[in-house]
Amino acid sequence: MTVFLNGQEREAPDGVTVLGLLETMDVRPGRVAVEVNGAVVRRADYPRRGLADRDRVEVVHFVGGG
Amino acid sequence: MTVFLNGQEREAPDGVTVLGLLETMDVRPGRVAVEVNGAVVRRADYPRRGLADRDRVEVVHFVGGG
Amino acid sequence: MTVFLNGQEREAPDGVTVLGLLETMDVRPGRVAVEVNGAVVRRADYPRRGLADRDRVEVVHFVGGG
Amino acid sequence: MTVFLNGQEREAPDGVTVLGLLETMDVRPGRVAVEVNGAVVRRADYPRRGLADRDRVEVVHFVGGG
Amino acid sequence: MKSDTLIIAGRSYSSRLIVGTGKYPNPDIMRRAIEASGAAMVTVAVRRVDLSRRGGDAILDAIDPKTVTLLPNTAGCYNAEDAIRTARLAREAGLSDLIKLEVIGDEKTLFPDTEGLLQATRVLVKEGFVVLPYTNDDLVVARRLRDAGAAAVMPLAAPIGSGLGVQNPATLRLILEEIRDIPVIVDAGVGTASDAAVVMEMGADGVLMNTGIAGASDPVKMARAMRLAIEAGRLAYEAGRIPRKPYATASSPIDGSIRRE
Amino acid sequence: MKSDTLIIAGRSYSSRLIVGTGKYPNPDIMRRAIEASGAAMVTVAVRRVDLSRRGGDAILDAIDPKTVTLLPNTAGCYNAEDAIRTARLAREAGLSDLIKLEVIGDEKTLFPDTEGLLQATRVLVKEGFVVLPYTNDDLVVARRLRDAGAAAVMPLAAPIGSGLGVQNPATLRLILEEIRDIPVIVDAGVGTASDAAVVMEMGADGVLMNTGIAGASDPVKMARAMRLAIEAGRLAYEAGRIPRKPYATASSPIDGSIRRE
Amino acid sequence: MKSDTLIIAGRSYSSRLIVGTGKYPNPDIMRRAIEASGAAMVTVAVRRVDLSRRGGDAILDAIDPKTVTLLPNTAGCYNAEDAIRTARLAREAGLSDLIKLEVIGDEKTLFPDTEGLLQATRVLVKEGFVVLPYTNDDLVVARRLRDAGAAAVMPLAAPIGSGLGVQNPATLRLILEEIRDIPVIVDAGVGTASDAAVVMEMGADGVLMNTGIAGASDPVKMARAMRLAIEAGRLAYEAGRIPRKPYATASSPIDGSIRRE
Amino acid sequence: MKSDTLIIAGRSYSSRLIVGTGKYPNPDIMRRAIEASGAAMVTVAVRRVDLSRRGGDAILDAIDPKTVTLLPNTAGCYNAEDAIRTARLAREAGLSDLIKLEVIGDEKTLFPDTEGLLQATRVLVKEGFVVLPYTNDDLVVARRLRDAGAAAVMPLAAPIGSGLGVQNPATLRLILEEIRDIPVIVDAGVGTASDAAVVMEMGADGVLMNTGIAGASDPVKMARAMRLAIEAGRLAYEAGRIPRKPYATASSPIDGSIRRE
Repeated sequence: MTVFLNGQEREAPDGVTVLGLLETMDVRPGRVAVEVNGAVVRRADYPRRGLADRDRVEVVHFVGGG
Repeated sequence: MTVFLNGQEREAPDGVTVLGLLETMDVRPGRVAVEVNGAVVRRADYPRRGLADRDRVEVVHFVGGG
Repeated sequence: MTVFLNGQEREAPDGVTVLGLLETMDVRPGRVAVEVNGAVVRRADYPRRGLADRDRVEVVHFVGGG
Repeated sequence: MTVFLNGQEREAPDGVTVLGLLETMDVRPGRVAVEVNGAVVRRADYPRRGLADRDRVEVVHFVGGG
Repeated sequence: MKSDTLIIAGRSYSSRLIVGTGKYPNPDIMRRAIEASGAAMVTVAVRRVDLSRRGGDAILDAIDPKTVTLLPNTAGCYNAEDAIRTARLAREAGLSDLIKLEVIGDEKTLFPDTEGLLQATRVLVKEGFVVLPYTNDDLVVARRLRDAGAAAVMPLAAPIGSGLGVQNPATLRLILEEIRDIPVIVDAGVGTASDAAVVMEMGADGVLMNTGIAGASDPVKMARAMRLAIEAGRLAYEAGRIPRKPYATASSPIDGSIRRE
Repeated sequence: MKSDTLIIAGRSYSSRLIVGTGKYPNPDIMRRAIEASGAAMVTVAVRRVDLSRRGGDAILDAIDPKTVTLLPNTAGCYNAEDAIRTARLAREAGLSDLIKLEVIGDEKTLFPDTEGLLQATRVLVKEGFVVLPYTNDDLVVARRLRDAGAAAVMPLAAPIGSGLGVQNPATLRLILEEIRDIPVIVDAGVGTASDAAVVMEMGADGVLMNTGIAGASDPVKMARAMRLAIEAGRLAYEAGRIPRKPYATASSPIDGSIRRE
Repeated sequence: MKSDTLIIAGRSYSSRLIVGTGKYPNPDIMRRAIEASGAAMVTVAVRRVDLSRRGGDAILDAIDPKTVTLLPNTAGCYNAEDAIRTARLAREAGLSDLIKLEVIGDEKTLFPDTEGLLQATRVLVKEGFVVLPYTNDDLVVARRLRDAGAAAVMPLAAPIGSGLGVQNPATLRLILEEIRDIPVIVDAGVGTASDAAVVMEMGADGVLMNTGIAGASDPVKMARAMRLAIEAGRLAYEAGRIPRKPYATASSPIDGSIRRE
Repeated sequence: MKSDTLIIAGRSYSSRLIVGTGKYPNPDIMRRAIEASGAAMVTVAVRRVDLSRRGGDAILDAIDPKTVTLLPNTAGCYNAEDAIRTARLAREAGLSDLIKLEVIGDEKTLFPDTEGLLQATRVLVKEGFVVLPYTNDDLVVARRLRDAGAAAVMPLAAPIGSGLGVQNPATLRLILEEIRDIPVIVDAGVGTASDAAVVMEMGADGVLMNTGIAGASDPVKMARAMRLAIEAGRLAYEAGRIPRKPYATASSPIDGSIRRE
């Protein structure tokens, strides 16, 4: 299936979870926040929140800013 | 009947028109604007616009201002 | 004889020295400076610098200032 | 003989007057002022004021300025 | 002369100065001050007829609406609804769709409530008014007023009646850079002639003032001063001033002066 | 009209604006700018006749000393002696005892050497000159120039040609408070119309400028702007401006406006 | 020491200075500058993880959230909706409900969109956020933000990164007079130490800055300068400055000096 | 630390702040304020011993000349002669050749008489004094003082005791650019901490003040504020501030923020 990850189209295994997606990205889950289709996903839900085809996923973290 | 003219309670003949009310006030109709219950009354309508008991009537004109 | 001490006329013993004058004023010599007729008298000279009639003597010290 | 005219060395006929010098320069006397050796020469004196060897002559006029 | 023409909603006015009619010592001084100001447009307020004092149409006795254009205001309105009602009454009392829109947000400073101002502007533009909103120096608000259909934006220089002159030239300049399709008229805070000149030199299209003239010791003379200052400021803007430099530049020639050797 | 009259050494001039004649793009623009400025007095510099370029009395071809009074300056002089010699030559070349006295103390800023200025003033006053000294904003020096017999004091607003406007209003105000028997003419640093108005509103008797006009993109238009600004500033000074207040004061009546109940 | 404590939403911070983490030459200089600044709270931005550059959690490697409080911002959001989404993500990524709320209305000036800001504040306060809104110097908006439940108001001194210092002291002063129950923290525009001191002397509760430190030639030294300036400004505010006077007052005694007779 | 060291005539002082000893509520507050200021040099005035009040050497009871250097002044002298006499007496009363030279030219403003100041400087330098002249912001005079052998120049920021802060940054900057071989110490007119920081950021070597501290509601707290402000200003000067820009520059990254599509 296809998800839109940070605005870019990506292939992902069917039924992958948020945690699964983060792992394929080499991202440490403890330092990011995730939004699926405009709604925040709580960190505790990453292992069980499954993604569907064409979901829009945003993975953000803190960077330097003023 | 009673009307509220510029915020003050006033006795007025039953069924008086806007024009009639202005005349009792010695006000020249050409230089004022009139609102009844929050809606402007066009000048041409003064002779035929009748007032009802407890109507709120505002009669305003131009004064010096910046 | 008469000396003008800080602008005021004063009686002083004939031939009094600067040191003598300071002593009559209860002034500690170590913290003042003295001018006689417009010329500074060095501290070491106080005991031997005699005054003459109508000499103008200024005795100054440090006060708070900006 | 030699005069220093506005800082430049110049040959001039022996005994030339200020007026004569101005004429050789094509300068209208009415619009200039002349100084010889640091002293102003009045306009009326131009015809009779003779110059001597090595005199320093300044001829000035008005120009635009603020 | 082009320098003096102010165009609002397609109509030309022969002066860049708009003056108020409040707070003059008496109607005669007001009339003479307006004349001396050269203003082609004057503001008036809308107020309840005073029923205890019969007659009293003083302002229209003193001002002939055939010679100057009346610009009614909504002064004293503290929310969009009151301002809208007042604007509608003003249109009925007057002769045109012009309205100087004020929605005030604070009693002490008379600063605008820009949320209410935008709201009222949107309503009144739809109703066909030529809306001239009194606003602050907020560029984002100015742009929204323009986009909402305002016929001009009228940022303040300083609080109404304060006489402080332009308090924030930087923000005013940003508005003047951005709003180019409708006039920017500086409204409020001008205290003296140079304040008006400064505003015009920045490229403002006009100035609206009341207290600066009416409250002067000699209002008629100050009115004339303001007229000249606005012309002077506009001409200077058009003439292109010299750049500012930290050091001097001689105005007389460097060479050829008399020096001891 | 009284507002426009400047009196120096007992003689009246019909304008409070004195303009320089340096740095114009060409003589025609200069002539038209002077006319547009309304100036009754113009400054000129004294320089050696250029022997290589025959003729070239341009300044007196462009300006008719019958219609405007010439005010020669000692620009370029860096000590009292040079300034005194230049003043004497100027008197001989010209028609009057007027001299704008400059003794410059620094090449980069053209700030005056006030020690030399006082010295030269004392000498020239004794020789019957009407001395108009270009000085800085030092109150103590201004008073000494006055006491030495100067016919006016001419403090700078900012460096010559800098266009910065009044850099220190406080010190200029002190001079204007103190020097009341002879004119105070602000000389140098005016960059645009409002700068001139500001100076006049502070109570200055006149303004002398050159670069602000000559260096503008359109000198003739700027000359007119300056003329109007000086009139405006003087009128505002005479009219008595409103006081500055930190808060607002309504210009429309407080009571009688339309409000929701 | 009381002078140094800033209280936001009931929690005390040991410094009145909040610093940003953007634009430093490198993480080491950032870390040393933050330390030199003494800040107890630092801002961070929320951005998409860069999928092409694995790792790269630089900011949390350089800053230990146990020693300083992180204040995430919504920089880059041009409408209420984006700001709200960003705030929610920030809360999830971070450890607290603190959010520095920015709703930008203009790209060139980064001035706030106050309509959107009010809207987002109302939503986020209901969701339990501690909202610190970046706003302009509009008193009416400041009051509404307070009334909407903001934990502080953070008016700008000047455009973000401009280094211009307080552009309109009068309007800032009005906000400081009016908003007394929650902190007023000046956010943006501080260019150098004295700018920060000026703000504190006016009675501001704190200052937030980024570019002023990060962009200095020596950020660590400037961080220390800012820390001292904020302490100095606060102490001066508390100490009660002398009144301004137009004339002098001697600091040494008038009488008893040596004078020629 | 180098930032804090002021060198005058080859001798190092551990603070860039010099404070006066006049006008404190009482000697104890003065002592504590001086301590809080960190000053290494304090000014004192020279006055006639009061013959009617025996004793009364208050100033030397309160200040220990072993811990701070005394800098006697010639305050109250209105001509070179009085100032020279006072300086000679001060040297005899004190322990060093240091003299803060004042020759006052005007009672209301206490502005210096620069002619007299130059004259007295020349005499005293020849007699071996370390002359620190209080002068105005006249670049030409500052250079002559330097050339006459002054150990520093001490231009005013504003009138003594006025608390107005730097009135003319442009002229002060010119002096700081020009006088590089001896210290420039700003003397007089500093009203609050930010005024001191501003001066130091311009590159001044030190600040001398009295009323700003002694006249504050809490002199000890203000003394500490001034100390920090001077350190802050100096550090900011050394750290190299960011340039001023008319528009904004984002401090958070432009890309990667959350946006509606």
